[in-house]
Amino acid sequence: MTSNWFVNMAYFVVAVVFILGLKAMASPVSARRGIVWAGFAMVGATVVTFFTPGLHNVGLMVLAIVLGGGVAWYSGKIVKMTDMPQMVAIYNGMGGGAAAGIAAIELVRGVPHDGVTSTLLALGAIIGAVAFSGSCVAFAKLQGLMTKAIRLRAQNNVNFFLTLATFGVGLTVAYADAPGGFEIFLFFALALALGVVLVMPIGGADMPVVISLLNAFTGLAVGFKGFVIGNPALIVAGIVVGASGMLLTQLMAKAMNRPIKNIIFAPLTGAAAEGGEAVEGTMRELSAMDAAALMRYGQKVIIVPGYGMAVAGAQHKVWEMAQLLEEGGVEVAFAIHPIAGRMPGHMNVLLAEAGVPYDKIFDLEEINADFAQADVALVIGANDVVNPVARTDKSSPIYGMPILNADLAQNVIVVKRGKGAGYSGIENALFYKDNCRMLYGSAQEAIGQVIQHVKALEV
Amino acid sequence: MTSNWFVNMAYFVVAVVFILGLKAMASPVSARRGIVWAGFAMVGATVVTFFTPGLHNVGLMVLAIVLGGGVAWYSGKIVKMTDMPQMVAIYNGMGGGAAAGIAAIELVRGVPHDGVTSTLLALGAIIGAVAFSGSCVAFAKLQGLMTKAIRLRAQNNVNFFLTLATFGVGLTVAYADAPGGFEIFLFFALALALGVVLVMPIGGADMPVVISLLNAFTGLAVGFKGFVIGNPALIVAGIVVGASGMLLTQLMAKAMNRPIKNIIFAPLTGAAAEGGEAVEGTMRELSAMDAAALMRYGQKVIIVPGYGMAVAGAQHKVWEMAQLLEEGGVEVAFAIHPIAGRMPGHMNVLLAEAGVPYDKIFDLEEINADFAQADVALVIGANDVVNPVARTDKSSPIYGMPILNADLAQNVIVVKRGKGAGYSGIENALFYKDNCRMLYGSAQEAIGQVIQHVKALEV
Amino acid sequence: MGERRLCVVPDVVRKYRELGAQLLMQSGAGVSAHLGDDMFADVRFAASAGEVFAAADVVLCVQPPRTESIAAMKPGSVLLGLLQPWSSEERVRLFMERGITAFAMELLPRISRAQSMDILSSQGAVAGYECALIAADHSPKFFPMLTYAAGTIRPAKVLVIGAGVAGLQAIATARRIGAMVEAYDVRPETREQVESLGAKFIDTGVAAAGSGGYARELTDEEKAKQAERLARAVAQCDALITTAALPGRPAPRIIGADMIARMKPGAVVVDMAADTGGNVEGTVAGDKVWINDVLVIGPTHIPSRMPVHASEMLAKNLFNFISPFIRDGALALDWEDEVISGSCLTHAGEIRHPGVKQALGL
Amino acid sequence: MGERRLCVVPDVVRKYRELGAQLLMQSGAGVSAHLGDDMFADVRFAASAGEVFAAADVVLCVQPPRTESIAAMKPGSVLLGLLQPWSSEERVRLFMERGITAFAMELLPRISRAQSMDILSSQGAVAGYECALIAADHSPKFFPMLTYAAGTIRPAKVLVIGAGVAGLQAIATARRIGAMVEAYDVRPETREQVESLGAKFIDTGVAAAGSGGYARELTDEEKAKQAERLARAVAQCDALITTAALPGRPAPRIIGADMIARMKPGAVVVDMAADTGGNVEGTVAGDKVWINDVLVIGPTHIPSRMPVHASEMLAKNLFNFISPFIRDGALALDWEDEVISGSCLTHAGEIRHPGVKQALGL
Amino acid sequence: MDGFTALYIFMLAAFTGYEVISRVPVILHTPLMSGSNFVHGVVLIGAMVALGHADPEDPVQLAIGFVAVFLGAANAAGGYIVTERMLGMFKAGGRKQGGAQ
Amino acid sequence: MDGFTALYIFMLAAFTGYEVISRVPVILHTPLMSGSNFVHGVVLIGAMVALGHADPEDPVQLAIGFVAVFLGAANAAGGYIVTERMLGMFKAGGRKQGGAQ
Ligand SMILES: NC(=O)c1ccc[n+]([C@@H]2O[C@H](COP(=O)([O-])OP(=O)(O)OC[C@H]3O[C@@H](n4cnc5c(N)ncnc54)[C@H](OP(=O)(O)O)[C@@H]3O)[C@@H](O)[C@H]2O)c1
Ligand SMILES: NC(=O)c1ccc[n+]([C@@H]2O[C@H](COP(=O)([O-])OP(=O)(O)OC[C@H]3O[C@@H](n4cnc5c(N)ncnc54)[C@H](OP(=O)(O)O)[C@@H]3O)[C@@H](O)[C@H]2O)c1
Ligand SMILES: NC(=O)c1ccc[n+]([C@@H]2O[C@H](COP(=O)([O-])OP(=O)(O)OC[C@H]3O[C@@H](n4cnc5c(N)ncnc54)[C@H](O)[C@@H]3O)[C@@H](O)[C@H]2O)c1
Ligand SMILES: NC(=O)c1ccc[n+]([C@@H]2O[C@H](COP(=O)([O-])OP(=O)(O)OC[C@H]3O[C@@H](n4cnc5c(N)ncnc54)[C@H](O)[C@@H]3O)[C@@H](O)[C@H]2O)c1
Repeated sequence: MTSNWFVNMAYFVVAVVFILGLKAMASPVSARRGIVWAGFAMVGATVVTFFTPGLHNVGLMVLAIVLGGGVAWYSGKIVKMTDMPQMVAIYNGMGGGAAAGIAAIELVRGVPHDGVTSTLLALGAIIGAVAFSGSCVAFAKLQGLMTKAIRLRAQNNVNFFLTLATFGVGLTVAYADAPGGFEIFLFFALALALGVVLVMPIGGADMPVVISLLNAFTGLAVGFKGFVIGNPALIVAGIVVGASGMLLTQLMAKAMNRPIKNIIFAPLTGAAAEGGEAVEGTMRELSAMDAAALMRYGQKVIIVPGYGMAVAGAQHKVWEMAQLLEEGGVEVAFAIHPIAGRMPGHMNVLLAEAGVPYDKIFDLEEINADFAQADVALVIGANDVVNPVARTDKSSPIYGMPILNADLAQNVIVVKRGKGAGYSGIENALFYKDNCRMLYGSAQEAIGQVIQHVKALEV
Repeated sequence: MTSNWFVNMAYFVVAVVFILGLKAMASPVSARRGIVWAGFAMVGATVVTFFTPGLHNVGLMVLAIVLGGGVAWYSGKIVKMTDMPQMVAIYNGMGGGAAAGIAAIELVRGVPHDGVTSTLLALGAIIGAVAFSGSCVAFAKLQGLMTKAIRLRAQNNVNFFLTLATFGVGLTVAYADAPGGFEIFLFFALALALGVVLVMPIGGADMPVVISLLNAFTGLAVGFKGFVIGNPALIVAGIVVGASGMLLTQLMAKAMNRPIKNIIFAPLTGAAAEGGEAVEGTMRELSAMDAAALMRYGQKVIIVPGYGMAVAGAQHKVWEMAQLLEEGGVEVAFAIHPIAGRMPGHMNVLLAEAGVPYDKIFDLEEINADFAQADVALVIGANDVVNPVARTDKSSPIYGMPILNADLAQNVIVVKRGKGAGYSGIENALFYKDNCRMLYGSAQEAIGQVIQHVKALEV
Repeated sequence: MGERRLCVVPDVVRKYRELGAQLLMQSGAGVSAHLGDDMFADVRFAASAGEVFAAADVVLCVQPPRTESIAAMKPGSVLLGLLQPWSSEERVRLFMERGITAFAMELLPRISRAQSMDILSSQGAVAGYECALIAADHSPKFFPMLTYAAGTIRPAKVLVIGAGVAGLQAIATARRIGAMVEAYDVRPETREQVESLGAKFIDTGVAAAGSGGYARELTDEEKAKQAERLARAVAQCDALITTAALPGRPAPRIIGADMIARMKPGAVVVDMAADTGGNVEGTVAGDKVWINDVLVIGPTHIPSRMPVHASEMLAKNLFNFISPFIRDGALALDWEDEVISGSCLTHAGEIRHPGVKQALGL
Repeated sequence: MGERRLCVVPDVVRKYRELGAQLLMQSGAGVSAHLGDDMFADVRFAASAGEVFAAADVVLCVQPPRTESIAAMKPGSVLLGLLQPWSSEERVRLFMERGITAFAMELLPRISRAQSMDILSSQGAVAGYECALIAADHSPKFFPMLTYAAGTIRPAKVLVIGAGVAGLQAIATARRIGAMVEAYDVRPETREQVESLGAKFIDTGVAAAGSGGYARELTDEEKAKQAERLARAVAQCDALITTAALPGRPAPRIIGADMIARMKPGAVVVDMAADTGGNVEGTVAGDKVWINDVLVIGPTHIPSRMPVHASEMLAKNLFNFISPFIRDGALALDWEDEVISGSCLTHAGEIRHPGVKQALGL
Repeated sequence: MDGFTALYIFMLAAFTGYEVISRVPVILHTPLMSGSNFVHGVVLIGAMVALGHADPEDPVQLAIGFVAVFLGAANAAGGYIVTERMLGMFKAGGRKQGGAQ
Repeated sequence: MDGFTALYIFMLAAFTGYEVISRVPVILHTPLMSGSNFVHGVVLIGAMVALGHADPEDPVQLAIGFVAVFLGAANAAGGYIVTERMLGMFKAGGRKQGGAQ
């Protein structure tokens, strides 16, 4: 541990700023600010490190920083927004690699450590290496370089024994006074293989969760390395990231309705054969929170009420939600299909009851062209009136009926209780479209939840 | 620092449980659980401490614990609910006293410390002693033993010099290798006097905030003592309480609409002569959060709408709030005064528009007897129709008019924009009653905020 | 359709009985309000009205009694009801001659305490509601917005003139049915009241607040300004409901023939003031007339269209007025009471209300 | 009051013109719907109806034409409107004889796509709304709850029987005005629909879903059970609106004299089925009758009470039906189309609708 | 424990304390104050250690130690019972079925 | 730093990490993941220290050190730019005046 007071104090400040930055990033209002703060802290930490007493190889160091930073900066800058997740994966992997690298140097240099530190050294090395190779696999999958989820025969056994071997060799190496080059190499080879083997069988749809998990791992590895080299800034930043990463992983898995254990272990047990690879043409769910965020950060939302809204008596809630969105600057309109509900004017009666002003209510002809410009079409308990089958399928009983073009909106959110069909009893092609997500629940409750989340987004 | 692994591990667990307990106590749903957990942890910590190697004076120790614990337990058990705040104050003071006592022993024993530790020792001693004497004063005030806010002449100067002297003597003593008995005594006498002098001029109405502040101080003192004697459990518990106590103090001051600096410094500068002593017969405000809590944890709420609700068009929000309360198990009724609003049936039209079912709407004769059983009467933009002057003041233009007995409810919350009078243009005696609080704001917004807070109370 | 209301209802009869009062009623008087004699307990029935007038110490009525009836009353007896104090000098003279203590509920002071006795208010509410229904029923259009399989019908525009008790009720009712409502009144404080019901207030720049909650008459200049702005609103609306009134005077003429001429074909006008001369040029009291393609309805006896509830309200108002002074079946008026003294038309052979005295030149 | 609707409105005329059709109209035909001849652009006016019938290839009508008019039609021409296919064997024979292609909109298949052509639905909505207004207007009570200075008036109870298109609209309208509404229908799926409008459904334990969205006739036993439970609800209500109908048959008799006898004095009954025999015993079509102290109203031509919007809806329905087959001003019917074939009454001298054929015994 | 480690612990504990209660409803202000008052009653163990290491021969040390333990125990016991009673009053009302129309 | 102190720091840091993000909206999941990915890029300074203390004569140590610093720098730089871009897209819509009726 360097004893330079100035450097240490700087590290302390950096740690504090990291925590504040993360906190800021957890709220939409301050998120931008958060990353900028953290960025300054990082630059500061890097610069300050050069003042560490007794630092050698400064030239090489600068070169590595310039090269590594430059490559990453450039690639991060040019990548398409849609390819972001794999970039996060690969950068995360690099962090893990760095942590593993630090361990490797310590091992190669044969610095003596006490028991706890040795254990942490080995753990950090393993976790870092796993994060590295795992992230690389994740990157490859998302980038489309590796399209299938590959399961080894006897995957379970392979995993088990590989894990055992890695830890065994790792601890041996760490506790050894002067570990041999081969042992060290073997150790890292094993750890890297473990990462590959673990991530390989997981499907692309679950990748974000896996990346988040690996990210938390890297955090832990960094934290452990901090203990090993006695740098509290690393400890704090690493562990904070580790803990928040674990929580985040859980939250993400919950938001995607995929319990973590299914993601990690399903491929192992082979229970869920689909493996999470997004099957085209299934109905996909979303949470009330996501629905709220989609709408709250959209420019224009068109609400399509149907008979289900009437059944649920949700009109007051719907209008409340609409008002909240409007207060947030979102443009909201109601699109009433001529035959929505079960009597002429059914929706009018309800919306009037809720107090929706007439100038927000549009009929099919007035609004149908606007769907293409809408960020979200929120379909509440409507079914037949937004069924694109009416446009295409001559054999359908609703063929030829004009429908609301909800399917042309960027995102479609459908609120309904379950798989119930509409009045005409036919399947709705809209629900299977790529841009459509289901928010299950009786409209009254579902919209109630959305309202809560919309409110949570206001600060 | 004791090197006993078992004791240390136990302390670690205790610290974790304390944090979890505090976290639990911050939510109505889990608060009970939280204190019970913390209680177990405390018992555990106490028992484990007996296993500290090299402990002397165990008999005396047990005696002190039994006596101190017994007296406090008994007094805490028999005290009236309304006297709780002063009990919190006095127990807190005792904690501060204990911290000061630890410091005193260290000083008397003359244990040598390095610079940082010495400083912390002195700081902890001062803060602990201030918390002790300050809490005693707070107790005396709340208990009614000391009824007036006493300001010294030249209070500012006294405070300033006393503070200076205390710190001066304290640091001298702490840094001295073997401080003399008199210096030590002087030091504590000064610190105790400081606490008295600081709290003395503060009025009774502000006491809860002051107690909270002293509580946070005690936490810090305990934390500092933890550093001095090298006990991380004390450090963590103390600092966590210190930090959360500071935040809590701020929150409380905000909820009471009294900025902290006014509370602490107003008496010093003499700016606010009223000193916060609650003047009988003023209008008192309350926050939307308090309004929400009062209603949410009540059994029965009667809503009295008036012309102001109509002006604000708040009927939908009001009904939404009522529904939320009902979901929480609160009984809600609407009381309509025959001449509320500006036309016969004005309130009926609006409530019907909002969808309030008829069976929740009662007229004066039906409901007037129920107010006495209501926890809260929520008066929304009504004025003349709840003015008790109609019962008593023969000269009033509304004398003899039957009014809604909102004033008989346990708590009355009045939502209005400001000091505006009603149709008849006269002052409303209700607003000055002891059980009445004003929630200022246009009804639409004010109730909107209440709704948010009611929701926050659900978990 | 004539008067169908009754000045007592069974519930109120019970309350009078509790105070020890004896009740005498003309047999069959309640039939038009769906109140058969059998529904009244503890009431003596008289075969003719004359019998009632001759026997009673206190006479409750809805409309002013006919001359013969007044002549039949006991001297010194008390008469209570809507006596139309401004309309007939002869009747007032008769009251004075017979020494009748007459309380005209139209004269009731408009103070908060007296609101429970205020027949003008309660019957105004009934009338406002009814007029909105009449308008909706006669309109050849839907009031509410309605999206049906082949298109959308936009909500009707209803314009209410005069936002007193009746006007506000008409606004509320039309809004309930689904119309877009605009309203206008000369008293500026009505703006907020109109808006509190979700309707739009038309600003003409003319303000005319009078005393006691009533409006004052407008100057010619003001009338022209008002007319200008109103004409535009009238031309756009699908239904027009007028409720403007001035106490003790003929209703102000607000809608001229020229405005009607500019209305849409099929528009409906309901003139609530038809009884007192009409706010609309061309109204025929008690009849519907087509002016061009606009239907102008001049309903009279409007509260009588809803006799059950109108009677109930009226009966309670009268009871609230007189009951504080009934003790053990005897009447003991307190002339200090501002409500009693304020609404007294004649007492002990004198006219007591200065306004009426001056207006009738007595 | 007779028929006041028109089968085209200016907007729709414009659309026909865009399709290249030429329009011929009897002069003054729209007056009763507030549509003067001058409001129609690009339309030729004929002095008499006969001239129109004689000249047209496609005749649009609201009600079935009189015998002379049918006789005047060109052989092979197309007739389109509410032709009351079940009511007159003679008329149908005449269609066949003259080789007229007659589309009776009553026969329109009730499929989703055809809803925009469904005159029964659109006019049902009008009728339901109107019946609720009639009930409110004639009731001697307030519909909504109303707290006034001297007390509180409880909301009226309205009972709606038959929750089809018209019934639901009546429910919605009565609820809007402020009444507490109960409703009843034999089709079980209407429970949810009734409740979706905030009304209460009366469960009698009788279910009678028929085909095509219509109801079937009930057995005697079912009728008794239904009557039992209904009688109780009827006795409690302040207003009763009946809308029950059976396609091609007289309306079911649901409310017997005994039920009426148990109703409250002053209650109002609006029998929307008066035209086809009435759901209520004692209804007189086109008149109001007092049965005891209950007012039974049997309105006819209900949509004609609101001719402007009723005509607009009807005109759009007809246009939506026929327009897909008008190309460059010429008619080319697609007999494959289930809507066309399903609603055809007669074509090329033959009766095309099996149900009608059987019912009329042709 | 060196100064920087202490600083880190201090900083992290402060963060934790702050975050843990940052969303407390007003109705819990007083109970939470009381609860945290109880938590710093852990000073008791500090006092115990201090008394335990006091010179058994020195009455001054013993007296101060005794008082410190006494006060610490009172803080803990009294803090607990008071908090418990406050929170005991506090019951989350049972949920009923809500419904709009 | 002894084991217990480490444990306390670990525990407190974990609490802090957990609490600090416990109420994150779904829409921020990915940006926050990316942001925390950036934060552990601080491993860079660890790598720098490791390389700085590597034996300048031992090419293996130098190579590993170089790679570690390279990777650490890439983690930090890439993590930052990616997060920044994600959050740049993210703007809180301006508040308009709302109104009920
Ligand atoms: N307007 C008219 O005059 C009229 C008359 C008769 C028939 N129709 C027919 O009715 C249909 C109207 O279309 P529409 O889109 O309004 O309705 P729809 O097609 O009948 O669909 C209603 C949907 O609402 C959902 N739902 C039911 N209760 C719900 C609740 N409590 N919360 C949330 N969702 C609920 C149902 O799915 P879940 O069960 O999964 O929740 C169902 O898919 C058309 O087919 C039309 O032909 C109209
Ligand atoms: N019912 C009738 O038929 C009728 C007819 C005529 C007159 N009146 C008279 O009207 C009165 C009715 O009594 P009331 O209690 O209903 O009303 P009120 O006595 O007139 O009081 C209304 C109160 O609402 C407040 N307010 C106004 N706008 C508000 C807003 N946007 N948000 C929140 N508060 C608002 C006002 O205070 P701030 O300005 O401080 O906000 C005012 O004190 C009686 O005096 C009665 O005699 C009744
Ligand atoms: N405080 C009380 O006890 C009490 C009781 C009842 C009524 N009031 C008040 O008195 C007011 C009037 O009562 P009312 O309804 O019996 O009045 P009203 O029947 O005499 O008049 C009806 C309305 O017509 C309006 N009007 C008159 N001339 C007009 C013109 N030229 N153009 C447009 N409008 C015109 C009046 O302003 C009034 O609002 C009510 O609004 C109410 O606020 C008060
Ligand atoms: N899918 C479509 O395109 C479409 C179009 C229009 C209507 N519909 C459906 O058809 C249904 C019926 O339409 P309608 O209103 O024209 O029907 P209708 O006018 O023929 O009958 C009115 C109502 O009376 C009811 N009824 C019959 N006998 C009864 C009895 N003995 N007691 C009580 N009620 C009785 C019927 O069930 C019906 O609901 C509508 O509710 C609607 O859902 C569907």
